[in-house]
Amino acid sequence: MKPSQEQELWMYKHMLISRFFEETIEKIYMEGKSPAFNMANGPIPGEMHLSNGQEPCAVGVCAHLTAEDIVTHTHRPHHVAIAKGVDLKAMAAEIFGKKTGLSGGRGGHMHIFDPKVNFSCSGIIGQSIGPAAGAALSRVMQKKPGVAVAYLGEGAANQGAFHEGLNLAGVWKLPVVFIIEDNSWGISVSKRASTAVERNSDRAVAYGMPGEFIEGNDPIKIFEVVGKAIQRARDGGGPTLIEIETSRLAGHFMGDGEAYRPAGEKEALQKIDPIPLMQQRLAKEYGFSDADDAAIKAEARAIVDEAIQFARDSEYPAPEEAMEKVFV
Amino acid sequence: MKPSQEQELWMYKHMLISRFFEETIEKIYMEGKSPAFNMANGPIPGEMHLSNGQEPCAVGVCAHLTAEDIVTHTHRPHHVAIAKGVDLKAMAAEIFGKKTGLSGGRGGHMHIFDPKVNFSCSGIIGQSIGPAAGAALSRVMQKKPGVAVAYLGEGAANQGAFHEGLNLAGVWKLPVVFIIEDNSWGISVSKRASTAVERNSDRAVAYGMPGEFIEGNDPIKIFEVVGKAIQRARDGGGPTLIEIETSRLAGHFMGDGEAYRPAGEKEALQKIDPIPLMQQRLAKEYGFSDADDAAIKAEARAIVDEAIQFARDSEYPAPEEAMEKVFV
Amino acid sequence: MSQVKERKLTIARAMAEAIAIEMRTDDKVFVMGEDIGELGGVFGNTRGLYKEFGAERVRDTPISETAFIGAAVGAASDGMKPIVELMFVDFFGVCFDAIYNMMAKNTYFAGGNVTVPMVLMTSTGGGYSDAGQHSQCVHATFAHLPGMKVVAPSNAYDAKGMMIASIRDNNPVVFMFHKALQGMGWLGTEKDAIVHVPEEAYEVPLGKAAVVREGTDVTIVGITSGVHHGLKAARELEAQGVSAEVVDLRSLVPLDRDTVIESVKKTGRLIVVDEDYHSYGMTGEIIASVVEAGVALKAAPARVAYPDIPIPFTRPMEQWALPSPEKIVSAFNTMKEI
Amino acid sequence: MSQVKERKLTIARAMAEAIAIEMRTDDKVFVMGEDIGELGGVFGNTRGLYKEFGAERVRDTPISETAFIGAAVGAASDGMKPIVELMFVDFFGVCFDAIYNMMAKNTYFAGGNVTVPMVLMTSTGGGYSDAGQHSQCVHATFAHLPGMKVVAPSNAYDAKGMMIASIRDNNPVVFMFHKALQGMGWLGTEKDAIVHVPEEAYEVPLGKAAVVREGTDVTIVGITSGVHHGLKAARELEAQGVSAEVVDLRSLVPLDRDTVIESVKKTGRLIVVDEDYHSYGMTGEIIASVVEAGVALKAAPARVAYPDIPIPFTRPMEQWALPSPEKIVSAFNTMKEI
Ligand SMILES: Cc1ncc(C[n+]2csc(CCOP(=O)(O)OP(=O)(O)O)c2C)c(N)n1
Ligand SMILES: Cc1ncc(C[n+]2csc(CCOP(=O)(O)OP(=O)(O)O)c2C)c(N)n1
Ligand SMILES: [Mg+2]
Ligand SMILES: [Mg+2]
Repeated sequence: MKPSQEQELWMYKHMLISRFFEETIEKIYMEGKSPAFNMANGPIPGEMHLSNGQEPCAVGVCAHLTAEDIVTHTHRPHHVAIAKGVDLKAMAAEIFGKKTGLSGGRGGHMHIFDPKVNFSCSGIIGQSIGPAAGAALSRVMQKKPGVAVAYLGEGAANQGAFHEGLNLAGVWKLPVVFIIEDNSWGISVSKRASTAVERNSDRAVAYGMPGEFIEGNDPIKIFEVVGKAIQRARDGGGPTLIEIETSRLAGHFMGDGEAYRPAGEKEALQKIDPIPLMQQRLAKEYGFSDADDAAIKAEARAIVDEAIQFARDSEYPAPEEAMEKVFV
Repeated sequence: MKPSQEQELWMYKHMLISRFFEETIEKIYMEGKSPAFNMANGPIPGEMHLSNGQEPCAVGVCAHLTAEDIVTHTHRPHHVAIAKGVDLKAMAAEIFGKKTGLSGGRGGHMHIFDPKVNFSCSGIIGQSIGPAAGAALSRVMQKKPGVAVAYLGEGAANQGAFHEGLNLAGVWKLPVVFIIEDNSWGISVSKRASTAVERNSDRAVAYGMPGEFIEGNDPIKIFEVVGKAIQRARDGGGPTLIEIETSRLAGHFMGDGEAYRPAGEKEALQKIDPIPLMQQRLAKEYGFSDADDAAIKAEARAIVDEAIQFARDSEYPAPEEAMEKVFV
Repeated sequence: MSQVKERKLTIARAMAEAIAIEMRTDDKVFVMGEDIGELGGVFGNTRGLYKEFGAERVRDTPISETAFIGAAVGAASDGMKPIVELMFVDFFGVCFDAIYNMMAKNTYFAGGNVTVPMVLMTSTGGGYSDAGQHSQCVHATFAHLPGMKVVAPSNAYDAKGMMIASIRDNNPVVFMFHKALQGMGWLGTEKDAIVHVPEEAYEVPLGKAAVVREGTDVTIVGITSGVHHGLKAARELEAQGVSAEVVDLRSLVPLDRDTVIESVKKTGRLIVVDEDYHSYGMTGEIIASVVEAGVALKAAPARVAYPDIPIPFTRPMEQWALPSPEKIVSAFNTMKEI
Repeated sequence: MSQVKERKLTIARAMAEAIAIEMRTDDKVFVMGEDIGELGGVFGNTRGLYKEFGAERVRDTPISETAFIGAAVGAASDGMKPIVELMFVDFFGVCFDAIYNMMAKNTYFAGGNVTVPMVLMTSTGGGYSDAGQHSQCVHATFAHLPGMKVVAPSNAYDAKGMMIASIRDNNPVVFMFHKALQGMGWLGTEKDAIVHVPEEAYEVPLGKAAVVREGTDVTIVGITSGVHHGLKAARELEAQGVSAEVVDLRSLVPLDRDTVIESVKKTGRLIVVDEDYHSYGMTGEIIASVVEAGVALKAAPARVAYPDIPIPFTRPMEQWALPSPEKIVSAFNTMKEI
């Protein structure tokens, strides 16, 4: 199952939107945070986990999904939210804590909920899993179409919720696909130091489901392998566990000194940044020209700029609105 | 690694002690509970989980252990406590809630703690695992001998604590052996209905450790397979996961109507009751006579009777002692 | 209500009946939990459902509370109305994140755009020597954390009406039922919890306390078992010539402070009863709520709660530690007048 | 104490120093947790330990809180003295059983024959827009459940002395440190928490509150951030001619009710401040403890606590919801005299 040219362009474009979005957020995040770095300050306060480098995991999977499919994510959700079609203006405004944000500023960057496209996340490690299984169950019970995709980091694969959720999905043969974004780090702790197996996909046997490891942070390979898993889920063939080798090009969160990272690791990863690689592929495969590239980049940048401008221009909610939406 | 005759006799004797203990507890438990069955009444109030049928899991493992080794168990702990050498008088008194009990009556049947032989348990599913891993770690750090054995039911193998604990033991190569007593039921829910794999031992690959399944509820096979695992742990070779096919001859707890059990299942299991099978084996292997059997049974029964008598004769603690031992 | 014919039910049966009624009229409602299927729930509150609705809508789960409660959150947000059972509330520690950080907060995180209409039912309480990991109430542990309603009936009428109201509520509701009130003989039975229950569907509103006995000299506030201790104490106090008012909170969140305050304004005295632990619990909250409202008191308020100790197994210790009518009477008799 | 030379430390450094001192003298002491090794802890409280003691005694763990806290229970019962870190207290929901049903109760279940000498350290608090799953205090959630000591320092001197006392305690101790007091610039820093800390080992006893400012008109009771709000409010009140006494609880369990009661006996007025949620929390407990003791009050007690809402991300909402000196002053000024 190869992606069409259109699909590849869609993937590239969404990788670009995500990357530009993160680069922009990165800059704005630092506003008001120098000379002294204090998370509480600036237009975007709080923790900030960027997804630079992990875009292939977003687009290779979401290329197969429509709005009705369910995606649950983690504390590092922007790239996948973008690929899933979350309203970027409302998401940007949410990250700025504005009234026009997805939740009116209550959730922030770790709590992106957009029911229009069935996207949600949790800041607690492993908690993308149970809700995805439950949404998948809901579709089966309601006899409605739609699969669920739960993303998690490789660090989360050592959390109890992983085991319980995958077993439940396995026993009930739910239409859900589990995607591990293996960026090899859980904050400062390496996969090797925390995980008793080389590949989390090997853990699939423990749940009676197929497991796949995808090397190389390659959107096309991801598209192919995940496509089959999603089709199987749609066809009633049950869940799949997929681990994708990817890379965290930035720190765990902004402000992370990353002294724990082996010398040269980041530089080596920069060299295999999936975005230029995708551009080269498009050029080779479809004769995608520099002009084409400039055009798609301009388009992506305009989308990001518009969203950021919307966020900047929006008003803050009234403080007392904090009391609303606890119960509905 | 075959058991010696002496070891086989030790195993048989402790299976008998356990079985007689449970049969006696079963009777006494019903005192004061008829005509109306009310758990709160009688000399042994509260829940009562009997281990009849699971004796091979106790003796086949504990035959390899000394008092300095650590065992953690579950809500169904009597057989293993007995094989591990927990003071039977103090344990019986505990189950009666007497002052002479292991904890002076504070813990009861689900909370058997005997630090003299490093035995403990928890009534929460899966919570035998972390403490065993930690005790194993403690021995490594203190450079003291001793392995840890964590028991759990097959139902517990779907609890998050299982996954986390086994991964931790795997990453740190701890001297711990995980023993699943697979009696195929978690209260009324069958293993098949709750577990995405046929054999939990297959889950060992997820933790980089060897996994073994032992069929037939056979103390000798258990002795052999577990012996190797314990030796490997003692030798610094890391953890092992072992699932033992066993049988729950009684209800989940006393008072369980067991309507959920397929017709004939219990009768079939009675036919392969490991205790007469062991007796036959001893007869065949060592010419163990009916007189020998009567003697060993009398010995076992005397031990149980003495413990029960001690429990009966002991005094209740003063009510206000409830306030003591919260902090020490 | 006009009673056509007395139809006394246990809380267990009232709960099962309420669930069945809602399952018949709303195909989004389903039940998940351990042993809630063929077995009918360890405490009987799903009895009959499996037979009527089948394994698809009455789902036995693995012993994986984090997974199935998390799944309920996901299903509820996708249009379903799950009722999940946490067999003993004591087990909340293995799955509380799914409860308090997701079930309770997702609606807020989504600015109200996502709802989580689910019921988490769970058993509480001791008294039958089930020891320290199977006898707790932990009312305050749930009620302290925002985003979930927390209710707990003391009789079968309320149980049915509150269960129906809980299922129909658009918010997550924790429905706590006390084992000793459940009407399961094997747990001992509080007979006063077995009352007339109408056959039809009705709601008892969540967040409204009930004055279950009127009086003028002292207000006794309780929930579940505490209400029954309070009522018994009130009868004993009556023999002493003391008129006690008894308030059944019924709901910890929302908390009906007004009803309690009105009552204490009238009586001037307050005793709060709780089988949950003493410190940082419901008793402290009720007393603080009354005094911060500036209610004039005739005596220092008192509490009869579980001491701050793990629940002991042995009968003498456990019975000694539990709240009781005698302790309430004695609290009244030793009240410091001010 | 006579100060030879001022040596101001942050709470983070004071904690790391205390741990290092104990690790040097007692080889049973070790540290486990996420990112507590080379990184030195996300909040800096294990900085330097990895370098001095190595990976064996300063162990980075997988993201498996149930496993490593359970392991700490097992190790502690086997003669070790583990210090484990739960990175944010908000994560307790994934591992609370190991904490409240094992760590806290095993000693009791064993009739005192097993000890669990471990420290669980964990960060609390918000104020820097980390939203609803990374800003909570949940003081009462821990303090409500029996069998564990629960302490929380407001300054570096106490932090060191209480950490040493916690490590040496034969019981499990939950050591809560508030992020905004930690002295990490990136979290904003409460400067008053950075105080002189003697180099040598010393203990600050667990379970003793401190009167950190004397006064005669009102008692302000707080813990961690609440103490600093209280002290600032006291300075503002002084400008109004009001003399406020400020009590730093320091320990939630054991709770030093006597010190609070003595203070309120003197002042006749009580304001309790808590960054934890309002209902069923510390504020209610303190107020109830004072009034049930029959202390004569000049005004109805008041509380300044976090409202019963998930913690919002956006700065305007979060800052509005947090306790503050202004809210305390205003609580005083609107107190209902009785
Ligand atoms: C239960 C829980 N434990 C710890 C954390 C703190 N934490 C946040 S992100 C993170 C690392 C996660 O690693 P991984 O799953 O690989 O995701 P990545 O950050 O690499 O995307 C940790 C430990 C948390 N949020 N939840
Ligand atoms: C976390 C948790 N969930 C549920 C229970 C209730 N419970 C007690 S025993 C049991 C069944 C356990 O099955 P298994 O692990 O196979 O052990 P067995 O009873 O067969 O010995 C259950 C669900 C519990 N004690 N703890
Ligand atoms: Mg990672
Ligand atoms: Mg079983």
